[in-house]
Amino acid sequence: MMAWSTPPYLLADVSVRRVMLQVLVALLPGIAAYVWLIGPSILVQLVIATLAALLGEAVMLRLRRRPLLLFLTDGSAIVSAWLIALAFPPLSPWWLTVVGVLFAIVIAKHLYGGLGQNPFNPAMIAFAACIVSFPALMSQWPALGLKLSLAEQFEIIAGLAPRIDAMSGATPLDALKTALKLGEGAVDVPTLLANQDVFGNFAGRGWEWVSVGYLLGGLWLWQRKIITWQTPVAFVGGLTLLAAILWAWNPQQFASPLFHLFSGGSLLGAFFIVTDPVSGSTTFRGKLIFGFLAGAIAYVIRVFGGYPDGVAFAVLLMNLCVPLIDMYTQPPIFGMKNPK
Amino acid sequence: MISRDELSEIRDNGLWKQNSSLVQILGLCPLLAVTTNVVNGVMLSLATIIVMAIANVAVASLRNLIPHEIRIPVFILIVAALVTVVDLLFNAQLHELYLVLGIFIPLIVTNCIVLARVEAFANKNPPLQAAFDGVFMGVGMLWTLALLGGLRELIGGGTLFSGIDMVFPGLQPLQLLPADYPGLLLAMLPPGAFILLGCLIAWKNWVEARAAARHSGQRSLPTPPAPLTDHA
Amino acid sequence: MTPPVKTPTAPVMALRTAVILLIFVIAFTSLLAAAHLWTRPAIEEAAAAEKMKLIGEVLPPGLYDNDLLADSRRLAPAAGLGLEEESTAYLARKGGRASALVFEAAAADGYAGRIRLLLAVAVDGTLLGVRVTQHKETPGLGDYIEPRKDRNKERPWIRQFDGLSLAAVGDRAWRVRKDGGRFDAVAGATVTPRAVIKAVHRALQYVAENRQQLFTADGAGK
Amino acid sequence: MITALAIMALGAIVLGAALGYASIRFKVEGDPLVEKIEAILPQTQCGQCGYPGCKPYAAAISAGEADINLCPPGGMDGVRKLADLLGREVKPLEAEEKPKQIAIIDEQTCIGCTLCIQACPVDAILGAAKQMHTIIEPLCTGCELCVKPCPVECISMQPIAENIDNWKWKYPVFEIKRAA
Amino acid sequence: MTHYLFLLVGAVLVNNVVLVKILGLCPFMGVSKKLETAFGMGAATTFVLTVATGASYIIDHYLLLPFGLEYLRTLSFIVTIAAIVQLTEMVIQKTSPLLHQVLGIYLPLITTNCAVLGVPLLNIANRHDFVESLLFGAGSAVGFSFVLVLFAGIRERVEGADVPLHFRGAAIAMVTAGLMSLAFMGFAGLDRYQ
Amino acid sequence: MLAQLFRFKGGVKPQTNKTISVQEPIAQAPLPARLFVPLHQSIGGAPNPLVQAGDTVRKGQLIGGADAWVSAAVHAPTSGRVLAVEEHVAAHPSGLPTLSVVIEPDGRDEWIERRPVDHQSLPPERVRELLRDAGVVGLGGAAFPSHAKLTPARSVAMEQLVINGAECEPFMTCDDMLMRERADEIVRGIAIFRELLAAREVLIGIEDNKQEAIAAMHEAVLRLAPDYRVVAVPTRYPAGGAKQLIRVLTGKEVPASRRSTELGVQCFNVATVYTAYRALACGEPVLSRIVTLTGNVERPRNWEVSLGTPMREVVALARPRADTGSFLMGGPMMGFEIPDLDAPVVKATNCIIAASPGLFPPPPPEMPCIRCGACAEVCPHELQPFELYWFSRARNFGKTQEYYIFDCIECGCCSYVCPSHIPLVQYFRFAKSEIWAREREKQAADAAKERFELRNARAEREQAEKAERLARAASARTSEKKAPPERTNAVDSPPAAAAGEPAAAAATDADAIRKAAIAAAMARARAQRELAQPKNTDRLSAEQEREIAAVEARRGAQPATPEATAGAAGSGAPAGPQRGE
Ligand SMILES: Cc1cc2nc3c(=O)[nH]c(=O)nc-3n(C[C@H](O)[C@H](O)[C@H](O)COP(=O)(O)O)c2cc1C
Ligand SMILES: Cc1cc2nc3c(=O)[nH]c(=O)nc-3n(C[C@H](O)[C@H](O)[C@H](O)COP(=O)(O)O)c2cc1C
Ligand SMILES: Cc1cc2nc3c(=O)[nH]c(=O)nc-3n(C[C@H](O)[C@H](O)[C@H](O)COP(=O)(O)O)c2cc1C
Ligand SMILES: Cc1cc2nc3c(=O)[nH]c(=O)nc-3n(C[C@H](O)[C@H](O)[C@H](O)CO)c2cc1C
Ligand code: SF4
Ligand code: SF4
Ligand code: SF4
Ligand code: SF4
Ligand code: FES
Repeated sequence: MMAWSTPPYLLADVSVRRVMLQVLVALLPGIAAYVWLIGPSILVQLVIATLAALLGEAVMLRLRRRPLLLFLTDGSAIVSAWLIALAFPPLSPWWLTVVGVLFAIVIAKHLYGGLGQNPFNPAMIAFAACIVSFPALMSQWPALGLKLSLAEQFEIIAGLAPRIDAMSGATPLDALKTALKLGEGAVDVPTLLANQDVFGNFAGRGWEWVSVGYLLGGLWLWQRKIITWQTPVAFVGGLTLLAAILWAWNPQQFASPLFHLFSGGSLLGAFFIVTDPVSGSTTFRGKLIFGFLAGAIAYVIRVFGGYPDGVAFAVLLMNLCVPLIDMYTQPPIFGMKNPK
Repeated sequence: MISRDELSEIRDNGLWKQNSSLVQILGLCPLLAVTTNVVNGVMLSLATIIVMAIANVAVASLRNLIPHEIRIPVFILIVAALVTVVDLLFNAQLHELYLVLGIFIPLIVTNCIVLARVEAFANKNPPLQAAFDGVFMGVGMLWTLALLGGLRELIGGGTLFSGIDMVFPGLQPLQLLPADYPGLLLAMLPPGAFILLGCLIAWKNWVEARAAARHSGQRSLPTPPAPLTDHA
Repeated sequence: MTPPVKTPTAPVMALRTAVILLIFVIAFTSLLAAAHLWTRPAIEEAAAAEKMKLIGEVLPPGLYDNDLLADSRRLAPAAGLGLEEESTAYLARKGGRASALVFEAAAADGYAGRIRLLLAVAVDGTLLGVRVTQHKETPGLGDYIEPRKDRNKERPWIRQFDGLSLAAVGDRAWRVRKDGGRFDAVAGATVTPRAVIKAVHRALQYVAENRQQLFTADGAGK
Repeated sequence: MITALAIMALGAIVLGAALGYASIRFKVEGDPLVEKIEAILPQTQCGQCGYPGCKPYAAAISAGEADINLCPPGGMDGVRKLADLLGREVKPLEAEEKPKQIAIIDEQTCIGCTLCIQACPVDAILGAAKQMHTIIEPLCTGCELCVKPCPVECISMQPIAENIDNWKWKYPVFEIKRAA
Repeated sequence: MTHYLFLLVGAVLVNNVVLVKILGLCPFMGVSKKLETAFGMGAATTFVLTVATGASYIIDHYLLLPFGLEYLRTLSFIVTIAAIVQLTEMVIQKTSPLLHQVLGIYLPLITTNCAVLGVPLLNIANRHDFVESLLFGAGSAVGFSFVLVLFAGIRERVEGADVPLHFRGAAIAMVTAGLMSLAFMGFAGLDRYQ
Repeated sequence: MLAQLFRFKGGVKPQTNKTISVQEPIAQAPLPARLFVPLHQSIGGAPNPLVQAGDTVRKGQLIGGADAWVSAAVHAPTSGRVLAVEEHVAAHPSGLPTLSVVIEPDGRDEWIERRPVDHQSLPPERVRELLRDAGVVGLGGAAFPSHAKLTPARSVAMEQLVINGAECEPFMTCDDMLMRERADEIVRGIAIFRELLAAREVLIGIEDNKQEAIAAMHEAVLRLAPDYRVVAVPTRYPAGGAKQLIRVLTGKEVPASRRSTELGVQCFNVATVYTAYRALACGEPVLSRIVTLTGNVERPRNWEVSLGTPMREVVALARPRADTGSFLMGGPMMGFEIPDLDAPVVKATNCIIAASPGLFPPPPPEMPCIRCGACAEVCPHELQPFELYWFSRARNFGKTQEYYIFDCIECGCCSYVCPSHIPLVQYFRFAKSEIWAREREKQAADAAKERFELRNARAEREQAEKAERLARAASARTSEKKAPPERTNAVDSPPAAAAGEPAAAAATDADAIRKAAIAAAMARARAQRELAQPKNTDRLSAEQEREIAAVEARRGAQPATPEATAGAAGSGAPAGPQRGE
């Protein structure tokens, strides 16, 4: 008798590993833009995160007595790790990245049984846990124009060099929010955007090009059928719709949809995070609901809430709803659409 | 009166086997809400122990006088009265702590474990047993609260016994981890409380499974709700 | 489970239950009332001590000899205080003469909502001390305004206000250093201190404007 | 003190009266839960649970007197369903779970004493006095109650043989190590 | 008007009773194994909590405060709540067996739900007026039901997951509740106009 | 003849590998030394054996009579002697035996008397009976007795008769060759079915990768029945599934819960039609079928094989290559591994594929589902296979039914595309058979409960009668004022009490018996528990886990092994016969 015993005996040439690999590849344009515009420190973070993820994965697999090699090489932990690294400030101390990654892999992923079984998006759990725990570190983004050599960046990450004040230049979103809050209505968005150096043509010098990189990668994933269009489109729709309404109502106090679309984690979220198949909705209508509400909540948190960006929390909040969404949006099956 | 066996059974149940927090999963609100440090947890537990022990005795003594239809309101009445007394005492003697514990002292009334013990034990047993049950259930709660509080404090800020000065004005908290430990704030917040309690429950399951594997004659491996045979 | 006695009619049952419940209620209410009477003095004392302790943090003990809690007065809501409701102020007297005022104020624009402050101002307009009594700032980030949480135990941030006055510090200096003022702040968390500084500044201005009324013996009435 | 007592007494009278009145006026009998529990029990009527048949056991569970893990024929599956219904924790079965069996009478040895017929709770045994008895296979629930009474020990329990009609597809299991 | 809206949103999401205020956890953990039961419990709690906040406001405002009997708060509130619960149960059982099937078995549990006493006490601590009290009560109850139902949905799904042995059951449920609570922290600050 | 085609959702396009086996025409396979004809070759009731060991039979002689309406007769494939009617391994994934007639051919191949009939002259019921007695069953794979599908629904007029020549399974070419070589017979056979169903329209669906077959059928239709339509359908697995083909040709969707006749459409395989034609027009029952022998063989080809021929001999005709590891019956998507080559060719054997690791690489290890949705994308029934999988795996069968597990046609598309290589179909089959088993158990439990209650009622009645008799006797006694005192002494009770007592005594008596029985049962249960326990608990949990895992693994590797629960439960007994090793 042969090794297999179940039909079908023909299998398409696909695998989880290849899926994850393609996601990693799709992240490359964004990473390239990141390195080009913000600095190579992100590469160090990516390496740290990857190593931490593999370590956490290996330890948990060992403890749970699951095949090590098979799951270490499936690439899912690396995808999570990269997304964490990209979501964290590039000059975070190394241990922050490690804590985040381990939290994601150990608690959010393996306590639920590992690959495919986690109800929450591990990367976003890591982000949320860290911004709640270390709000100061998590909102210290390098000021643009901060020219640091790779060695200096490395030293800061490793904790060898002191963290410098200039590093706490806020991200466009954070800066906008703080400015508006301080101004108490005296400041308006257009002048802000025009005057501060963080803000570029439409969303912040540099950051928008990173977003464009993510957009390209995402489109490629869609073309490769790794992701479907529903969630990203609905996410972007939810975000821009709210942004557009408020912007139209009061352009002095609310930034344009374009700004929101290209700042913060919007596009990384739209193409790589809300699309996480494991923790996201799976039905056609479910994906639309999931994406739309995630986008809307992200906007509300970012504009009215306590955190500079809302994508992570929005995704987690929608993760919570996934079982119910899926349950109530089951598509009609063959022959049940219009029962004659 | 009470036999040694009975006593040790009540003790084991209260402290470990039927531990309110780890096994019965009752009385969670104070368990999670006030355990930002050891001191809060211990003090609230002490209040609960007092209430539970006296309520148990009261109910066990009066159990034959209470008509079935209104037993719940009467039990609650008894518990609520005791809680209010404790509340007044805390207010008078440990005012600062009283402010910290906030509504969780009056909420001992609705602490499920109190009513659960009254219903399930005191209502069916004589006063002495009921008293022991109240005390040991309470101590079972105390050590879990203290443990959880300690963990949260330590992970969250690297200290232990913070707030001790509210109870013993002369004492100072311990700083266990180096002063530049950044502190995983999450542990002090509700999510950390939930997650750490989950880990404690898992720890207890693990201890039990190991004990069961060592002693023969008892199987306590929880039967898997879902198969995991696919990854041998 | 109920013993198989004959079931009584509803009114009888109602009466019976009511009586039994009544007995229990009376018994336990008496218990409570007794406990209440017994603990009341202690509780009032504790509450007063608590208040005094707080006041003691902003008001040096040498500045008064009256019973502050007895010498309280209500302040009307005022924008200068950042308060929309009435608040209580205590007038400190030394030898019968007003020496300082302890009062509440609030900053509406903290990072996460209102920050309530307790201030003590001497008759000459010098700030004796400021304490935060209530806030929702991010733990570990904005909460260094609370001396208990401040990592700088030597000289907690909030003590910077001690001894300042409108006269000594020009209007432009009531800002964090980053904005060109004289106050230090933790980098990356300047929203909170900005709010506190602004509130303190405004409160001092409020005191200056209403000096007359505030420090005269029975100014605003009790 | 007096006002306190008066107010609380007033409350007590109102609530007490309402409760007492309601407890008589709104009394209901019958327990649909027992039926739901009984529907889960396998109806083997074997008494292994310590109750004389499935219904009494169901009543005992419903009254909170019996644990849910006492019925071996129901197996872990049964325990799980009961736990689901009652919202209790799943517990391991109190006894070994056995594969389904039926009784077989050795026709050579049977003396036709009819004792087994009396023991069988579901009338699955056919025979008359002094004649060979047989078990009607489809009716036998495998409760084993007939085994003991037989004076010549001619009844044995045998696992139900697998055939094409009752054959089941197995739970797929893969050896991952092979690839890892 | 917006004030009420913020109060309501605050009670449902931002200061969710279960995940932020940490009240009512025992039913939250106990009755969330199945979606249906979660719906039932949610409905029953919503009813009782709303009635309880109203009743306790009246008791506090018209019976206790005028006579300076604040120390009887806990006692009178909880006894009233217990009686309401028991009455409701009896009435439902008789008049609507269907409703009783749905809600009945949860009603007795509600008496020991901290939220049912905690929310009225918070109402008093926050000096809510009658309408605010009711809104806060109803909002908290809806918040409770909302997270209960979501939690039940997730628990049903996690049921099928390959959770490490010792984490099965209550432990992983706790972790899940923790991660839910983490997600809910995202709402922080949304009620600051309150 | 352009028809408007519809689309069915989903489906996959695996490599078809069909050309290798269509190079040569259909050949007649030689008769083996022994034929093993299973009596049960179709869905439905098992036919009764009509012959005994020692009988001689002639070709076409009825050896198994249909047992019920849904059942089909079985015939001797050649003349010879019946050696035995015994259990023989079946062509079934379980490898379990089934009652079969063993025939030793005498080589003369002597026919019974064949009686061709003209179906037009007979009433439809008679035609259906004839088909049943000729053993005509669906040859498209399901082997459902065809006559049972030939009754039109009463309420709906029959609109379309769909003839399934799609043959979408890779490797398989038996229908293709049949259509190429015997198109005329097929078209004539269609006429029979059309008449029985009174169908308005006939649509013959053939996948567009079989141009020769399309041409042959087209030509035959033009000649014999120009109003039939031969339609080329796009090649996409499973276009040949009845419901998919109906959808493509007519636009109708038939859910699992409804019969296709209720929607005015019915579907038959081309080979079925062909055998029906032979049965009526030539009087020849179904004795053989076309089998594709392909895969890892030297000589792939279609053969006409007598039913009952052991697979071993059939396989030899194709000369399998040395590295062949096993053989599949059916196509690579839906077929199964033949557990034992002694199993005979049956009516459902359309194809035998020699499998080798090179041809069908063993599947990579199963990973957890990542909910990527690829499976749902390709499921032709628009199900959510990953949900079905999740719940099947958790053994939450109620939920699987909520997600329509019984609408799954087990086509295997979902498994084919799954990046986690999950044997989804296997999980679904597992769940389905568990649900069926539960259904059976539930019915048995209900019946047992009923019988138990009947018995109790009877016992009560008897007790009551007995008590009444006793009471009557006692009252008779008490009314007899001058009763002899010895008698009361003998029963040892004062006469006054006697009236009430016996009934109670009888009741307690019955109670006592019951209690004793229960007590005995409990004692036994306890004893068993004690017996079983030491075996179970002196083992470490880790070890136990590993052992269970090992057992499960063994079980998974050999679906043929009868359930080894005993082994898993730790009873220490050998885990049943290790068949198939
Ligand atoms: C605070 C506390 C901690 C405990 N820790 C452990 C422990 O680490 N390991 C252990 O086996 N039992 C522990 N126990 C359990 C008790 O020792 C208990 O008596 C023991 O589990 C009895 O079970 P056994 O009779 O089955 O051994 C602990 C009990 C308490 C109250
Ligand atoms: C989650 C979070 C919480 C924060 N909490 C506070 C806070 O409590 N107080 C504060 O001053 N800033 C807080 N900040 C930082 C502000 O958003 C802002 O970045 C900073 O105050 C302005 O930067 P600066 O101090 O360099 O001017 C927080 C930031 C985050 C992301
Ligand atoms: C996935 C799937 C694929 C099938 N493929 C074919 C096929 O290619 N050709 C065929 O005749 N029947 C095929 N069948 C069987 C048909 O569904 C259906 O049973 C048959 O066409 C009915 O005709 P019959 O009763 O004459 O066999 C397939 C069934 C399934 C479930
Ligand atoms: C399209 C796609 C998006 C993904 N997004 C995430 C993500 O946002 N966060 C994450 O931790 N893993 C992500 N993963 C990886 C993987 O699905 C994830 O680690 C699982 O949740 C682990 O069970 C993604 C994978 C794919 C294919
Ligand atoms: S053990 Fe199970 S099957 Fe046997 S009588 Fe009890 S409930 Fe019925
Ligand atoms: S025959 Fe025996 S084993 Fe079968 S049901 Fe009757 S008593 Fe039970
Ligand atoms: S194709 Fe496989 S991995 Fe993807 S959703 Fe379906 S079962 Fe899961
Ligand atoms: S096997 Fe079933 S679930 Fe899978 S694709 Fe085919 S019909 Fe759909
Ligand atoms: S302790 Fe709060 S609900 Fe149980």
